[in-house]
Amino acid sequence: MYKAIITVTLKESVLDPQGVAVKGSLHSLGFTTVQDVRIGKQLEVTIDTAEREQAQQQTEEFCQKLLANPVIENYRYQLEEMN
Amino acid sequence: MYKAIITVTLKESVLDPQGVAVKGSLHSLGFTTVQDVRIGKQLEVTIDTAEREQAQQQTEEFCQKLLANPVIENYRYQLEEMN
Amino acid sequence: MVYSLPTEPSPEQVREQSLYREMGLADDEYEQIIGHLGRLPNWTEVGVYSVMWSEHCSYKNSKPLLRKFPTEGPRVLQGPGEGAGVIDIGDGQAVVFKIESHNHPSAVEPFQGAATGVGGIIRDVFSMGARPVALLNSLRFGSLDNNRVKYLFEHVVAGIAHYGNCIGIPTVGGEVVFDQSYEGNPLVNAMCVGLLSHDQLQKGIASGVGNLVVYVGASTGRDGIHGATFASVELSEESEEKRSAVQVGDPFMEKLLLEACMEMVEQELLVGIQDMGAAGLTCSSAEMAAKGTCGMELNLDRVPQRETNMSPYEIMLSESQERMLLVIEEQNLARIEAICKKWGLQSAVIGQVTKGDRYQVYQKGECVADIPVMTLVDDAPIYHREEKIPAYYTEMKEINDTDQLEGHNPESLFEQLIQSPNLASKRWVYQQYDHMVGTSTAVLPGSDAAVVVVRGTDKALAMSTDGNSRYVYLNPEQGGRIAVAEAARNVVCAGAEPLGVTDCLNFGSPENPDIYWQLSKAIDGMSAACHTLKTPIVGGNVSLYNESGDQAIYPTPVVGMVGLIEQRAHITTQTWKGAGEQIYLLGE
Amino acid sequence: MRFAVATFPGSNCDLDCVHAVEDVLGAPVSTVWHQQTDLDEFDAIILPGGFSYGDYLRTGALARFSPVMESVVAAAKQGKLVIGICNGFQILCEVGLLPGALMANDHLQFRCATPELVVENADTPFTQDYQSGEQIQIPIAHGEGNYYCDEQTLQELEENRQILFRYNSENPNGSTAGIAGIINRAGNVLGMMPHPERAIVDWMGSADGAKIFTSMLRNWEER
Ligand SMILES: Nc1ncnc2c1ncn2[C@@H]1O[C@H](COP(=O)(O)OP(=O)(O)O)[C@@H](O)[C@H]1O
Repeated sequence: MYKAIITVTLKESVLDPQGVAVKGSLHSLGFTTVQDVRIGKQLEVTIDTAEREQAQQQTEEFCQKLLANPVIENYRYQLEEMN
Repeated sequence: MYKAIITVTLKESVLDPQGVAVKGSLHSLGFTTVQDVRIGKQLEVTIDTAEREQAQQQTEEFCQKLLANPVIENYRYQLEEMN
Repeated sequence: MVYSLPTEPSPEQVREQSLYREMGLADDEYEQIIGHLGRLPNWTEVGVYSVMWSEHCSYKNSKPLLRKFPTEGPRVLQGPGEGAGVIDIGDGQAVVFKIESHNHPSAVEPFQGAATGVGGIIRDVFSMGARPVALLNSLRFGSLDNNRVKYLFEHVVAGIAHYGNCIGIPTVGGEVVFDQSYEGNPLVNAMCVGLLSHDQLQKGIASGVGNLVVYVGASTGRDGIHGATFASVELSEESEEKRSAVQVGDPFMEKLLLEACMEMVEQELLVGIQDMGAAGLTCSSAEMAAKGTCGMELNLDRVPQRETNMSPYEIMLSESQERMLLVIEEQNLARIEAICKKWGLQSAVIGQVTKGDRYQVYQKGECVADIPVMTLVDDAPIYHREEKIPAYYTEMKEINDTDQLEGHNPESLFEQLIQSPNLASKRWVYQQYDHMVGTSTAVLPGSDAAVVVVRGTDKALAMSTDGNSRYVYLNPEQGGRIAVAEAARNVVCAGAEPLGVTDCLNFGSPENPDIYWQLSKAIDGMSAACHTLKTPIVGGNVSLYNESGDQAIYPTPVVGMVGLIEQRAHITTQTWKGAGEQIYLLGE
Repeated sequence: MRFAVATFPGSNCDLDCVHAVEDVLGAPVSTVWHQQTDLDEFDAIILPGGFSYGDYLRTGALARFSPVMESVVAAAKQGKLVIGICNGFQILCEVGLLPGALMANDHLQFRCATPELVVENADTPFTQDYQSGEQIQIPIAHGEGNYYCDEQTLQELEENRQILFRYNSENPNGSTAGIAGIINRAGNVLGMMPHPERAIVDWMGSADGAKIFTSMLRNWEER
């Protein structure tokens, strides 16, 4: 069993209005040292396989196909073995 | 300068309809080994301070105050020094 | 003898340590349960009684007062008592509507609290066999100067928008009022209006020995356990601890459930149908059995579960959203299953209708609850609370309001008034709601009442929600009348004849005689106005214990009124249409 | 001319589109379930608004893998007219029939309103009954209508006159260059955030959307 922890973020070149809004809120709460906020998604996907290689290959595949939109997003992931 | 990488996830007992829908799609795409999908947010917050302690304290505070609703969400974070 | 889980308090412990109190049962209520069962109830049974006898499900504090409402009329097809009221609009069609509160959940998790409030009221309407065509809401918050209030306001509106927009039912109207008295206890009331052909009217009833009890929709989790009880206590630090009472809504799932149920209704496959709302599986199944005066047997092993190792108590009391309970004849099972499959919904046969009057629940072969079903519904306690004229009322009566204006400059008062968020345009709110989906909305938010046309006819429906709690506070009886009259005027100004009313009574604790008096008088006033206007009250909701700290909210009856426009040409709106028009003032 | 309106789980403007085709054109129209793969009998396909698959993950992302989408892509390649409205636009971008992506509105709220649009190009099968430069009113209702594409794509869209509708004065969602609707290079696939089916008779507040349907019919008849 593996758990893929996948982070999908907006590309640097794409404006992140949600991040901007959260930064604004943090400032108005007094956290004026906050310089920048970027918001992405984190997905935890549990994969029922004993082989790391297979887990890795599948994760790569469904990230490309479904989980991230390459027009606006990047992804990265790490795999953890579970027991 | 520090970067706080914050992950906000739904509590275990809370329904994650989004995760359920994504799991369904992964299955129909043929990724039938996927057992579970949970979706959360990841925030990268850049904090302009030289002191790790201050960055840590602020992160803790704004996570509690703003970024997570403890009624349904948990949060965790890690701090990275930037240069 | 019923089985008790070793991990749960034993029946004796429940009694010795008065554990039933934590579930909101009073000592004498617990004694009544022992009387009904002839033995000590186990943990599950105490839980079942506690939710069925909560104010939210049993109306034990308000029932004697609610009897004063006029509920009948020549057009009424279904008055209070089912999921929603039903009124004939001619040509074999009827309008179905109901309003409901989700105040306490919205105070702790405003987005999900408001969203699931909308989801619940929609299920009430489509469980009648009606297709929902419009949503309205009535909101009350503290002063916008307060950051917490702003947060609540923004997230409640976003939650309502999220659910209604996603499921695709237009939110066509409502009201928002800001007042200090709601600071710690906002009000979120949601109303749904649906359309039905007479022959498709459904009921929440179980009948026919051997008929199957079928569960459809989302899996059951540990969310929302004891939500009904939670809705029936005052908000306090402690409610923070009861946080598991907040559920997450899934409007996508509800859309599938809605379409699937509509198909079942069209194909005439149902004996009975009821939403699993407050008090979940318990309330829906027990009410259906009680209405059909029959018994019911449930097997909890068959209930779809999202979490592992759930106890009978948890399964019975869970308020997981987007679930429906059906009673069907066995021969229709295959067709029901086919419809569920098409919509990607899970379904499960979880029990059957039995002869006699026992409500029996099994898990892993053990009987975990065995209760005479009528004692859950008909024998719920009823309280005639003490009423007392509050001191403030007597004092205020002495005040001459024109004296109050002495020394004030009318101009600056006027300026103050028009700066009040209460008078300001509510566009910030309603532009977040899809008010056009369904392409039937003829009068959008921004006028007096919203108007939705009835496709295939020349008719239209006008609808409005209203309530002015300051008036009710100052004079509950007059205030009650005014609320009904205002709603009626709004509907009439849209070109409609008022048909009927649904109401949500948001008050403080009924155990306070001052507040019980407010409730009683407001009901008197509303009843009088409804009599005069011939608009029966066909359904509604009571939300008591709206207090935080020592402060009760202003007494806030909210009136939802629906009217019929016979011809589209009669639809009128608020705005001036052009220069040279004459202006008349009607009335005194 | 036969119209198909695809129904995905979570679509909620499918019947509105059916009604619009019936009321404006009186043409035959039927909904097709997302699992249907044969669209041969249809001349035009509408992907309606709504929240297909709850719009979970990203708008349109899960719907694009519905079985019906393969046939929609094939029909588009054959030159049949395909129009995606709101959620349908999002699906068309996800499946790659149109360039770019739709992101959350810049103000982060859902917005239901009736903005003014300018018809930028009236020489297409979807707009031939309008005049170029005509100002029209068609309602929007979306949380994610903020059209995004990179600069090069934008330049191509401009050069090929693929931008059909722009928001006139106020941009309600932050979309790049005020884009409200675009067509593909071949000119037979339209994606737009505004809902023409919500503006077909006067009591709706505007009837400006009807010409999209009449344009499609006339184009087909003239083929
Ligand atoms: N919470 C709400 N949801 C939807 N529409 C609302 C809401 N609040 C106000 N509106 C709409 O805004 C308009 C003005 O509301 P309001 O100021 O209460 O008007 P009135 O005083 O005429 O009843 C009405 O059309 C009403 O339906």
